Amino acid sequence: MIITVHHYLVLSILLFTIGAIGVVTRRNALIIFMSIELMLNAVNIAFLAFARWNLLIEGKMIVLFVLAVAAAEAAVGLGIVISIYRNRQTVYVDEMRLLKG
Amino acid sequence: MMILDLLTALAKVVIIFAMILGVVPVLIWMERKGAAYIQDRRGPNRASILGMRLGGIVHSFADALKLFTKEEIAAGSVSKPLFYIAPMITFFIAIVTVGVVPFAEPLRLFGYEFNLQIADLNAGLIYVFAMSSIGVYGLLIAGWAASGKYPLLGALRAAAQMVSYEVALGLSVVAIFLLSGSLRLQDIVIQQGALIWDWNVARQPVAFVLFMVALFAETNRLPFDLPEGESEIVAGYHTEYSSMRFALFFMGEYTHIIVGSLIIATLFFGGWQFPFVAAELMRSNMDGVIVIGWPAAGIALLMFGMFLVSRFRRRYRDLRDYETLLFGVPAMLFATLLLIAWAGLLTRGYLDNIPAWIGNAVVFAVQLGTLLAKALFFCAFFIWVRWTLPRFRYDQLMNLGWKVMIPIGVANVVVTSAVMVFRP
Amino acid sequence: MFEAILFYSLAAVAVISALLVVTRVNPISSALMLVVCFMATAGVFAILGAAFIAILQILLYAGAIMVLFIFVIMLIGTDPADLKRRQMTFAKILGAAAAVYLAIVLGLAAWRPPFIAAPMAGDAFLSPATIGKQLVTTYLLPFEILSVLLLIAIVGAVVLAKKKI
Amino acid sequence: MNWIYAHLLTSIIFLPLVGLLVTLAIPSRYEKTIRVVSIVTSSFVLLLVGKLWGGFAGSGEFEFVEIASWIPSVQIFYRVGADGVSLLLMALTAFLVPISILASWREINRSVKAFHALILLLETGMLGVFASLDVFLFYVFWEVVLIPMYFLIGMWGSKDRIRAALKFFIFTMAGSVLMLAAILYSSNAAGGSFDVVAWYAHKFGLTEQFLLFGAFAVAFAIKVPMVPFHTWLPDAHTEAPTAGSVILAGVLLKMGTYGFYRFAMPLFPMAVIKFAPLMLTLSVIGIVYGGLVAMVQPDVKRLVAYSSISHLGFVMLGLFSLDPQAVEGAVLQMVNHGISTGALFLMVGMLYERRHTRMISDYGGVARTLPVLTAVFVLITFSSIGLPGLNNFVGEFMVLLGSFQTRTIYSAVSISGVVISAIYMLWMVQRVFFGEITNEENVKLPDLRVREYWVLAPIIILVFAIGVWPRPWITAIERSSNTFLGLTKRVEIFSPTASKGAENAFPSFVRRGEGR
Amino acid sequence: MLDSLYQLVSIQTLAWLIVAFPLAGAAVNALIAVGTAKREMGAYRGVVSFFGVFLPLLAFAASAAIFVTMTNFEGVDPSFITGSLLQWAVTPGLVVDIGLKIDQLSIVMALMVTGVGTLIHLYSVGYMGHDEGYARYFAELNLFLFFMLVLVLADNLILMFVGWEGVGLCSYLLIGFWFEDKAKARAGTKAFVVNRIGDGFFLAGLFLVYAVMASANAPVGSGYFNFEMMSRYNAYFVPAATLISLLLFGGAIGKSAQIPLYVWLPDAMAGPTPVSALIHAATMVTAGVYMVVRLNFIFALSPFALSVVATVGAATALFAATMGLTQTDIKKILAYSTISQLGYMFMAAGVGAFSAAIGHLVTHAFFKALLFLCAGSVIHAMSGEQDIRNMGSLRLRMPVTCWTFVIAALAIAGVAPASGFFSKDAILWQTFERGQYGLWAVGFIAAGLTAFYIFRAVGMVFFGESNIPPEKWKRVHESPTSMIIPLIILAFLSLLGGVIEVPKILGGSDRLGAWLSRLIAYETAHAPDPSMAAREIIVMVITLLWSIHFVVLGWVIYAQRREWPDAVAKKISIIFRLVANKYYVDEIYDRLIVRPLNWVSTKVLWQTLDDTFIDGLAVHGTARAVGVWANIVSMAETGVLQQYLLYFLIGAVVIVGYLAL
Repeated sequence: MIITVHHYLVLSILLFTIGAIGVVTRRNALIIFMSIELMLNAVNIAFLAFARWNLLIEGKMIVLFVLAVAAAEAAVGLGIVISIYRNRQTVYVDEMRLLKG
Repeated sequence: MMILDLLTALAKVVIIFAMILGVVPVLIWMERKGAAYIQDRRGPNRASILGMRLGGIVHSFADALKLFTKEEIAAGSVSKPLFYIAPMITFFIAIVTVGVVPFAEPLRLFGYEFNLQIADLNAGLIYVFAMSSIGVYGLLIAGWAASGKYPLLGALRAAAQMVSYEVALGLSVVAIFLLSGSLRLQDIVIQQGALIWDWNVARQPVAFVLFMVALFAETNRLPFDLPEGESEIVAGYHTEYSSMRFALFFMGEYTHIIVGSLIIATLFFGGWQFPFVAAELMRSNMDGVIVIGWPAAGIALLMFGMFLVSRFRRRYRDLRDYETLLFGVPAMLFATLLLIAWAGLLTRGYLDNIPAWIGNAVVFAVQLGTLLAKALFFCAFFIWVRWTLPRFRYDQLMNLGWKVMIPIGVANVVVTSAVMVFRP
Repeated sequence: MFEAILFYSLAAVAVISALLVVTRVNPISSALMLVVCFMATAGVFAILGAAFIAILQILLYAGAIMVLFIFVIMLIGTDPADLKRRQMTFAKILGAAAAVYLAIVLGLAAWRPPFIAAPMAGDAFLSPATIGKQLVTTYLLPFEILSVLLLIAIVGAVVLAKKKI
Repeated sequence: MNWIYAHLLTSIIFLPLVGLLVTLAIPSRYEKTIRVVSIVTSSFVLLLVGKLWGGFAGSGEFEFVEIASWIPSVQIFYRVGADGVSLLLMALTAFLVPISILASWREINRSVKAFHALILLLETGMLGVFASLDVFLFYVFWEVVLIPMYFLIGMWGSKDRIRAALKFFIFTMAGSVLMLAAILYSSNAAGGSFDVVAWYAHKFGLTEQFLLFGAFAVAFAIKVPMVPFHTWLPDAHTEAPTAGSVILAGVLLKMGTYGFYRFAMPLFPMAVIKFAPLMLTLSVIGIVYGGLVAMVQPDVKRLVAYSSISHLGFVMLGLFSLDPQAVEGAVLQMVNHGISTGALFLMVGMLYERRHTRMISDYGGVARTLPVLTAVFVLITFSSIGLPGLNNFVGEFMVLLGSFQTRTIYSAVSISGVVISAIYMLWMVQRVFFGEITNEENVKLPDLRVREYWVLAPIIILVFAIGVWPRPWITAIERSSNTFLGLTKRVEIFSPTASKGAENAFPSFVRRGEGR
Repeated sequence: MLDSLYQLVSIQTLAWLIVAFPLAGAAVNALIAVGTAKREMGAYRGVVSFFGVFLPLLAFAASAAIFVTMTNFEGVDPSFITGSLLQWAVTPGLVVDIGLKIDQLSIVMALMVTGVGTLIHLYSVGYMGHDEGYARYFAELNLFLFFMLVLVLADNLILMFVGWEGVGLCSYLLIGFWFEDKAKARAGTKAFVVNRIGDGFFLAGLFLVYAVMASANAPVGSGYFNFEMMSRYNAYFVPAATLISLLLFGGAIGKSAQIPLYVWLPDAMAGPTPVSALIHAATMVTAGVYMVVRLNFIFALSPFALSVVATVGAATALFAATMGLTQTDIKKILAYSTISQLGYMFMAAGVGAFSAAIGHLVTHAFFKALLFLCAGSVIHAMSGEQDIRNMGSLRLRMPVTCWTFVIAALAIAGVAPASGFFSKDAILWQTFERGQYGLWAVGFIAAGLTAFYIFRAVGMVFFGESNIPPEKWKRVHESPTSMIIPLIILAFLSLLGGVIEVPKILGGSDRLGAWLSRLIAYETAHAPDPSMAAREIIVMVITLLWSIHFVVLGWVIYAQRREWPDAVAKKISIIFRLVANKYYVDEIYDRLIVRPLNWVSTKVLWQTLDDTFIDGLAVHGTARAVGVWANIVSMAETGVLQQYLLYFLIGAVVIVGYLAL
């Protein structure tokens, strides 16, 4: 039973969907962040799978950049969550309605 | 063919882990002995097996025995699963880092190559760096699981400290692979060569200091002792732990020290490179090496035995007094045996055409020996530092980490790269 | 054969831990589950021949980001009372259903017949040296932009976290 | 100096910019020096334009052409050149700017530096518009003019200035956006280049011509302003400061007609044939409608604004009747309107400076206290009505005469415009200047100061000069308007106007014998 | 003496001088006016009056010199054209050169204009003596003379048009001379606007002339508007002749105050009396007649146009005469009489008797100027009183004014020896002779009415008992000499003026007809046939008796029996009130034209169309629409993060779903 690129794609889709569900359903901002990290990881898997099957270095490069961006995003995101928590004592997304249109 | 590989891999793992776990009690002994001598007292000498105190080493076995037999206490509010996993993680992370350390050049016996390095990753250095960054989890989870104030504080302090010093560690590591041009530790060692002034410590003194300090922080050794901080937060993260789990923490810490020293040795002190005698040189004139090496070892052993015997005194009037004799005399006997054998072989001319595999084996042994010697030296250094420097205050810790170490690290990287570019 | 086993085990670990991340009530446990998931994905990366990326993944995600998360969770503290309050509004269900539908469609699209094994990977592909070289030649611009991005992130985080500026 | 002579046009266009930089350099509290600098720069520009006129050979083609590559990748070149019409309009600009600066000597005392900087920037924009041969460059200058004008109205206007400035800006901007689309389309249709001469040579397709002409026409119609798009003008004028009004009326409106003259009509001759009746009806409506509405305006400036709609209706009538006299008359009328309406605005400004109101009802019997101003005002009123012997008559007469030959009905109706203009101007003069002094503020108004003499004197001289001896002005236009007509009438199929090829065919309805 | 003059200056430059002198006078006086705008006149008054009077005198002398030289040219056509001073507008199709044409007609007009002008200038020295706008008055009067001479002497239509409008301008300035008074200023504007309407038609006529000349492919270089060229190419004018002449006649109506556009003349009396005398009696108003006579070769081409001119003339004559009957303001009476006399001239021109029209024009200038000046001196004496009802028996205090007024009245009434008799009779006879009996009848009645209303004025003002309040009666005195001299000269002219036109039948040689015969092509084609001689005598006698009858009637009623007219008025009160209010023509115009025009342009054009539709709807409407739409869209922004993500996800699903299908 040989492993093909599709296995990896399916794995990536699965992880991505779980992440998406997490993002949509959960109310806690941190959980949402984690789900987003999960989705990013799923994407990385897909990238590397394609990179591996087409022997292209570009896949790896992009994954590198995704990692960096994820790190930056996490840092700033957590900063925001902390400051919101400090002002509103809540981390639940549906209680943060300040920016209503 | 697959099975052979599997077996060799297994063998390597077993040998190296055995070595490490073997050294841990010695280290505990050295710690206690060292601390004692620094504080001008004798150190452990009570525990004895059949009157043999072995200079106090038996004491560490006693400790181990104590810890294993103690009762496992877990507080009520503790979240059980995390509480159990935490010590395992710390110990596991500490042990796993050694997989990348190259103990010696690959040994070629009977056409089959045996490399005493578990995983020759081509990104070895980053692996070390990665493992050190995961090390934090153990402490974090331990602190959190204990769900008390002190453990939580300990955990937070540990996390903050580890994260900030990790950056400094990384930067110093960057300076090194700028020079060596490769991340494989084996390459780094080979590239350092035998001559001392080629070693990285000479070429990258700043990186060495940075790495050293960062490593202290990683292992939570004394100057950076805040997570445990006995005087303030009652043993920090592992206050709630008892017996076996505590032992795991304890062993994890010491393994981390040993592996840390091994890595310092490989990165900065030329790993298994015997100072001034390159491996090729040794292999090529193997006969000379043996001709000189063999008697030297014999004489050393002889001298050690005589030293032991001379220390014989009848103070306790029981078995313990005879310990020195018990070891000293056989040492002297064996030494003389060695010397006689050497003389005989030499006269019969067997030594002038030594078969290759012996050469290799001897070189292998020498390299392994040099590496272990260097590692032990650094362990001593750890211990020495532990019992001399006072603990940092938290803000001092942070300032040192962020405002001193990192800028110096960056500067170092910049300078090295500049130098490399303008004076290839 | 060996590789298949490894892949399936790691995939299983990843998916299960992902599910746990999403379903666990206590943020700490979901954070730890996420670390496990990252480890598993790192393993998958290693299988895919990207050793350097795998280690980086461990270093970055597990080592740095998750530490931050746990740090923040510990700071914020999980108040057991509102852990229990979980209600499913219609919008959330709709969202979940949409996500599932998306997964199915993509999955079907991905699972197309030409199943071919992975081609032999040359050493150039595997070693981090090529990544390094690429990073500084063809991808110099994104690399520089990335550094600026990270700087901004640092400054942002500092500003956000400071109490009074 | 010989560099300037060699690149005369460029130096003329960018000299105000130099002045601008100098004014910016001077710290803003030296108001006097700033004013002097801007006056000196603009009058020096006038001198240079004089030199330009001197060296102008009056040939049909563009003269003083200068080409320099600007954005070679997209084939956009800095192409500048002048023919008779642009020369005249540049002269008008160079003439009006120093006068308007001089006129706003006392009126503008808030942020003087910004004011003079904007005026000079405006002058560069205007000169650039009239001299640029590269359509893209034309568009750039077209936009450059917009911004300073917006600020002039926005910052120094009277109470409702923001709305008016905004309306002016958005109106013109909407038009120019359409034009930009057309420019881009036709540039790649004409092989990528933006050179107007190349465009003239290029044969545009039939539907292409209609659409492109439509786009250009809307943009320029807004600027002219032709009737449906004119509502911005009265607001802009009532709110603009004197200098702003003078330049707005004097030059900015001419950019619309110049646009038709240079781009919209010669480029798309077939479209001109098709749209001529529409444009002519609009201009005739403009004449009559502008006049009638002007009659009932309570505010002097709005009255003069509507009058300029009516006067420019004449210009458009002249342009679109495609008759040599009419076109030359139209071009001359552009200049005349600039002079007489500019003068009217100046004097209304002077009245405003004294009484701070523009409502006609507030005035009455002012002639007693301001005899000299009244005299000049009456003179300029008669010039703008088109009294023979003064400047507007020449233009109006030629336009009506020429358009009578080719488009008789339109011309006949436009004659009523002449009568209506007499009605509203004289009625306004009578209500403002003559009659008893109704309210007491009018009693003690100071008469014209020396500075104001210097503002009005050149205009009065010019009014008589053109009125009595228009020949030098017409010879300048003659050949370039012939080339314009040559371009606009190059149609393959038979066009209703050019019957026996005679330059000015006999008006159809008169030839009773031959039957229409 | 003349040839010594010609050594000094050629006849062309002399012609230019006629025009140059008044211009110089105007310029000097204007400078003085501006100079002393605020300060007291003082010494300048003398300088102004010197230039004001002396320069027109010089112009008169120059034109007299030219006239004399022309008279002793036997047989050869003495008319000549001065070279063009400058080419006004040279475009390929339009060559207009500014030059003067001195021929029989224009020299007669020039003589009349400068002669009467000088006298009136002399008169106004006295009349306007104490007015502070003295310099400005003389500047404008001289400017008027300049423009009138340009009009009369122009050698092409464009230059004539320049003069035409220039004269309109000066009449505007002079009528509104005392601009402080709102009514006077409004009268000035009204005059100019009505003239301008007439000019509109004139312009249209001009363009048609241009069209005709262009199509007649006359050599491009030559002046299309030149009278010479036009007369040479008048064959081409045949198709458009009617329209051109009607349009030009429209211009004439505007300028010479005929039926539809006469309303401005009565209001023009607001100006100072010498102005009315000069402009609204002698010169400007006659410009229309001059133009018609000058272009007689075009009018002749279309009999229809001529009949229109004649009928309009006759109608105006009768209409104005009736209105003259009921006027109480002395100047208004004279205004209406001018309108009716102009009607006569146009009737004459209409029937083809162009020389008779000119004849009447000249004589009318003399006695109408005299009438106005006498009225002026009466008003001057009565310190501004213009209503004849509170005047009377002024003959005691102002004998010269009275008798000169009577002589002028006799002339206008057409009593035997006075010039009016000959010129009016010539017109009536020519009309009768050419078979226009209807017109003759109208003319005949109008002549009677004229006699009646003029002597009504004589009776009310000079004879009968005086109803002047005592304190004013004390100050009534004869006008100063500077005003008396022109009256006396004009009185002579009114009496002897007829000599130029004594018809052949009475042994005269009809000098004027002969003099103008070369120009009037039409008349030569229509030689008087001898058989009609007897009838002419009878007609002449009947008209004479008819006029004398009305003279006596008028004088008797208004001198002695003042109560009769009131009685008559009461009986036919409706008609009387109708006529007294000038048939409400002004009110009708106001109601029919001015007010609706105002209403349309305010309500319809400005408020509704401009403000609400274009501005409100199109411009601000779109702005508001954008605002409304923006609010609607912002509703979707709830602030809840999850919903945004939901939208995002649904979007993704839709796209993927679409792609997957």
